[in-house]
Amino acid sequence: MPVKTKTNTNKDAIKYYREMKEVREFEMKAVELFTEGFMAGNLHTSVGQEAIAVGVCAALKPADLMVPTHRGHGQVLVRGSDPNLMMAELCGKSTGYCKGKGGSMHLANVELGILGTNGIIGASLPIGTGSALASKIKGTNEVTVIIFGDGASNEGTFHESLNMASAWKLPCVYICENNLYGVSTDIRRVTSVQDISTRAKGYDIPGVTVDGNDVYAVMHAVSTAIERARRGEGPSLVECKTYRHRGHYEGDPQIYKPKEEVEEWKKRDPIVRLRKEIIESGMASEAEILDIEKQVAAKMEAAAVFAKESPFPEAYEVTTDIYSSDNERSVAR
Amino acid sequence: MPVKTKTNTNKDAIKYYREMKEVREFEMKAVELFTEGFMAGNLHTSVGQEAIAVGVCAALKPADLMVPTHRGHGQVLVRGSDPNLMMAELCGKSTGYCKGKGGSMHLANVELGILGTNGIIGASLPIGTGSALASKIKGTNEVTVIIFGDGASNEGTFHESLNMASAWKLPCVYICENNLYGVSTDIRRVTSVQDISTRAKGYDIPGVTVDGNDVYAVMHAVSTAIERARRGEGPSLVECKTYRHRGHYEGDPQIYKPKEEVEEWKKRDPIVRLRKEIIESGMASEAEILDIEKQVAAKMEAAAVFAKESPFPEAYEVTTDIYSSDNERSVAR
Amino acid sequence: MRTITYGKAISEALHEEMLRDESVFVMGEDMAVMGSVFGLTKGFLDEFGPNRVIDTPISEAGFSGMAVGAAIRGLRPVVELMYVDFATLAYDSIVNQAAKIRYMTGGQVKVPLVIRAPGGAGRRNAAQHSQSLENWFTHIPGLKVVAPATPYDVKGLLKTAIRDDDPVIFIEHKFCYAQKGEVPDGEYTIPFGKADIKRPGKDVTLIAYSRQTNFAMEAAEILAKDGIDVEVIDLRSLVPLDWETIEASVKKTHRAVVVHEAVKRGGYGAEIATQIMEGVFDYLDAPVKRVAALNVVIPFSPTLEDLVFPHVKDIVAGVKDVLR
Amino acid sequence: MRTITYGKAISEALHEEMLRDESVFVMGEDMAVMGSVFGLTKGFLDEFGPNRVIDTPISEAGFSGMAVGAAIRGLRPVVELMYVDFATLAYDSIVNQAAKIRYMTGGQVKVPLVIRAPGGAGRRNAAQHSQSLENWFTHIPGLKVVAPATPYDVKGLLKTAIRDDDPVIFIEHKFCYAQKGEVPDGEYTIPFGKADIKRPGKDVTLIAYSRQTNFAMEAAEILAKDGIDVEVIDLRSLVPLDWETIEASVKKTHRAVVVHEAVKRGGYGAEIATQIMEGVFDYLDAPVKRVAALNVVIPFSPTLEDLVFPHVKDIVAGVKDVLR
Ligand SMILES: Cc1ncc(C[n+]2csc(CCOP(=O)(O)OP(=O)(O)O)c2C)c(N)n1
Ligand SMILES: Cc1ncc(C[n+]2csc(CCOP(=O)(O)OP(=O)(O)O)c2C)c(N)n1
Ligand SMILES: [Mg+2]
Ligand SMILES: [Mg+2]
Repeated sequence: MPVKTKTNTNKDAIKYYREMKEVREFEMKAVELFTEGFMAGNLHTSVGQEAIAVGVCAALKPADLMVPTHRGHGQVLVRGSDPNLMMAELCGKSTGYCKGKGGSMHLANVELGILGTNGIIGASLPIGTGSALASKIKGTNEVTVIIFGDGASNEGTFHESLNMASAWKLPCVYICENNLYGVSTDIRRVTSVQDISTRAKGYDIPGVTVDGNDVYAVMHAVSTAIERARRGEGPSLVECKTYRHRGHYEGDPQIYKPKEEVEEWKKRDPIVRLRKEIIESGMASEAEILDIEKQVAAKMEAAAVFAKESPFPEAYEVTTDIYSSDNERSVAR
Repeated sequence: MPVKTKTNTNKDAIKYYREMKEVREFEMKAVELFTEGFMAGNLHTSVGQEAIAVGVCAALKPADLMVPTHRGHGQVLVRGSDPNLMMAELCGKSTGYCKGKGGSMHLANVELGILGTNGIIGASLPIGTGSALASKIKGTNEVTVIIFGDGASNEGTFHESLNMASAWKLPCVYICENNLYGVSTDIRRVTSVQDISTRAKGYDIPGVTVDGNDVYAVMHAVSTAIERARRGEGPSLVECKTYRHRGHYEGDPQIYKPKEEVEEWKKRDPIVRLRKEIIESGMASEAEILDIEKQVAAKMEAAAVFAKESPFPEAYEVTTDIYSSDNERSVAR
Repeated sequence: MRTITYGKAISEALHEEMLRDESVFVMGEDMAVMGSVFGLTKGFLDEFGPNRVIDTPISEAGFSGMAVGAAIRGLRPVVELMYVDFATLAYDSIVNQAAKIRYMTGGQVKVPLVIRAPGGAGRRNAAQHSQSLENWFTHIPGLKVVAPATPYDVKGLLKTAIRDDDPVIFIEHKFCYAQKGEVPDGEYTIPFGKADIKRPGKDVTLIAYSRQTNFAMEAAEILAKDGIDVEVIDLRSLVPLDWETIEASVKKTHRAVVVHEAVKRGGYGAEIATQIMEGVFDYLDAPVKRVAALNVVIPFSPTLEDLVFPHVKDIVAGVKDVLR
Repeated sequence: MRTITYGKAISEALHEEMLRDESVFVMGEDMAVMGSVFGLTKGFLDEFGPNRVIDTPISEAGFSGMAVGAAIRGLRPVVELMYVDFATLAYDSIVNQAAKIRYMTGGQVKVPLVIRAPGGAGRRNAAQHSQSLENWFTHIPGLKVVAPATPYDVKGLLKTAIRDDDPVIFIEHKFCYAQKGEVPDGEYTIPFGKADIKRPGKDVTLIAYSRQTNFAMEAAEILAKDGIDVEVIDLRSLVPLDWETIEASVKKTHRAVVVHEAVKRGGYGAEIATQIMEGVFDYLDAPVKRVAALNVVIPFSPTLEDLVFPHVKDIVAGVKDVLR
């Protein structure tokens, strides 16, 4: 019952709704471009999981840092990135955040403290933990949130990172988006615990599992963890149970998922759910919601147009940005 | 009170004593050869930790397998290896178990199921877990015991191995020799839990901490874990708290250890302790014990002589054993 | 002869070897229920069961090390790394364990392990999913390294790899999976260390492996129209290396070009070029030419990515260069 | 000039840079309380405190990745891998993260990270603690690779590495730590990509780096007695490479030998040899000669280990070879 939590306000609910909807529209627009051949490579959408991106971002302060997953469009967008520049990046255009060099798997917006999505599962954990170490060394009080999947929790870097963060009380929060699968692999078949949050016990840190399709639940759990981290009491592990509606990547027919499971989870779509709550509780009328939806759709349509119309990088760009100094010579031989 | 456990017999106690003493004598002889310049490289002794090697080996059946640590002389010896061939290996002689190619850090005696000590901390865990997987695939019922240090428990391979072994109920036992330090680093400074066995909770497997200087306690805990593994119920984690008396390697002045701690632990020397128990309880007379000690000393002296008198490998050996087929050509270019 | 894809050829090799030898098993991410992300082990789970077709968690260090352990115990694991780029995570198992255990134990054990991994760029998979890393492995004694280009070769070499008692790094090219070629019906294997002269010629020796072999063949066609008779040698296995075939060819042509998709600096092309210089210096009428990728990180943007690694036209230009 | 050891020179460089710039910190196993297993950071913990002198757990993947994160945040981590052989465990952080993040983000970040690691054989440390692995790193665009031989060079280059905004793989040689050499009192740095002609000569160009530079100098002395005038070039940094110095020398001598302790196959020697062939083929009177380690795993036994990697006599023989 999300709307009943105490910090909830009408304004928040509508903001969250808009944000979730933006993520959904952004990604569905990306799927469209992908299908039409404007985008290539691997496209990992987070359709069905949007509440986590929104809940996490709601808990962050401006100076806080984030290391998103490979399924991180939502996280990058909600944190304040420009959908135009994101979509351009996904299309490999020079106007993208990474000049087209990164693409969907390497979206970064460092100005906003988004240290980069990562194509290597499990790599976000030490990088984010290192960011937290940097805060400790600098003596500043920003917190780093590190987002990763259920599958990533089986990488050795999970263990090493959580151990060091706990031993040294680093200001970070580990957020596991448990969507029950790593590609085709049901996490329960390859994992020794039912809830990833159980693993917190192995590091003597708080671990909690929340409904990842409930934006408030995510926001509260992450806020609690961030506050603890900011007080210098060390990291926490927050597991958000959720489900991805679409394939692991675009083109994945998802033969590995039982039909009933898919149906069951589609009923728990976080966007549908919040929409219903808002309207039923009278926080906004359906017309108002429809209006928001129209705005969001237009914004993402504009992003698509921007991306399509942007130029590809010029050829010389292929050899720039390898090194920050002595680039030419270091690339030459 | 080791002698009071129910499976304890006079014969066992004396056997264990002899084995521990053999390990101690073997290693002190190795130190002697090292100091005299007959041995080079890194020599990691287990002086003070002998009860673990003996307790673990006492729990094994003949077909069981073992993956020892880099501090594994004791484990290799007590399992039944010939001290002559071990000492020769430590001296790099052609008569050694590995023809002198491995040395102290790579002792192996595969005939006895000793799959090899390893110079890479944490590498023994997946290798041993893979041995257990092999047993499962083959449908045979031998168990693999994997021994590693407290420091190794902070490597990612610890996490990955325990997770898979638990998820797949593999027949192995993880035995952590917690001697409180990894080289100079007090494990408590870099580890998020007080007892390594706590980590078992993160894998939903049994975890227990025992006095690693009590050969019976080790033997019982490991036996219980092995029985469980053999029944197909999966792995366990057994932590044996102990202390190394000598440097991490020969030559290490141990400046990082508090004097009182060293003194305190020397009092708990597992060999002195069992000797006292045996004599006090009348299981054997001091004369009998002295006789055993003489035998052991002679055996290790003989090993040293054997090693010294053995030839170094012939030059052609440098290029053999790289590949099992097409060796010459694959080495040539 | 029937025509099948490179992917299907891999699949057949795995299937035949699993039928032939009970000690062979496959393991990796998404190998069982999904039948691998490239569909190479579809149906295997039903046929061989979960003990021999293993879906692992995302734990490359762990499961590669486990494969080493299982190999020492006498099984024949065939491990898939979903992309060769993830070898970084399995690297200790490969380099410090698999490659060295036989030697370190003085020959007490064999390590009959195959690590299959697709490499190669061009699929817009960006920096961490597009590398060609074979020269890391040739530099590690104890490993055999194979990089086939065609369906026929990939099948015969994979079967050899599985039967080989040493650790084999078996590099596939993700762009080749869908590519078709003739493969006979019956059983065959191809020995390691035997290069294939894919096209005989007398003017220039063009040495390639993996996907670049196909580009080299196309380049040779184009050059033939200009009257340049190119001999295309597909190395197939990098370790062991078929030096005799290279030597004979260069002695005949006096000119050589080596092409690979890996970054030029520190790549295997330098090894081949140097061996040619060392071995047949007096026969060379021109320096051996390398055609290889730029020394850059692989960009996502399609227009940039296509500038990074050699295409047919680059090989054509390279060959013309050594004829000047 | 005063004379100090290579180890002391490293220690001074770290100390001076930590004093100079608060964003520099050191991290690794046994760096703080013990002051590193080679004693290089003794006293640092007391002076700079536990935030800047960090004892890590044995978690190479984790702490190397953390260093990448801290570098992106603007700090200057100097990480020690106790042996370069353990780079296998930190490999993803180095290869797929540190080297690529700048490019993948389109230049949004810098990664001012130094990874120090001792390499080299001869200390009877056996297969997993004795390797020379620099060519893995030269093959990864985005990394700079440095391998100094002398106290003077190691100090000046380490200071440069720490101030450099790119990830630097800084390979020390464990055999050099105790070796002494002249080092001035005052502050100095040595630029990357500037080879040092350690001995001018006119008959043969002898190119080396790391400990083999010292062997090369000894070999040159011996050869001088036979009337052979060897020019010894110490590369110092492999990436960037000082091609101009090599080129000028070979144009003068017409003969070149490259020496390194790494395994020959797939090593950096092949890269240098090939670049020489590509660049100055017409000047060469003999093929470039490689003097390098056998393609074997490094054995423990002292008598075997000494057969694996080049010693002075092998370099002497190699030089004589190209003069035949
Ligand atoms: C180290 C590594 N191994 C494997 C992959 C291939 N891969 C990409 S996404 C993925 C699944 C990740 O699962 P999870 O962490 O649960 O995240 P999700 O995709 O479910 O969001 C895999 C195996 C990779 N990118 N990196
Ligand atoms: C991967 C790796 N990292 C570091 C080392 C160097 N090293 C050798 S032994 C050791 C300490 C190991 O500590 P622990 O696991 O507690 O075993 P102990 O030596 O105390 O028996 C270290 C850091 C190594 N050999 N391998
Ligand atoms: Mg998942
Ligand atoms: Mg220890």
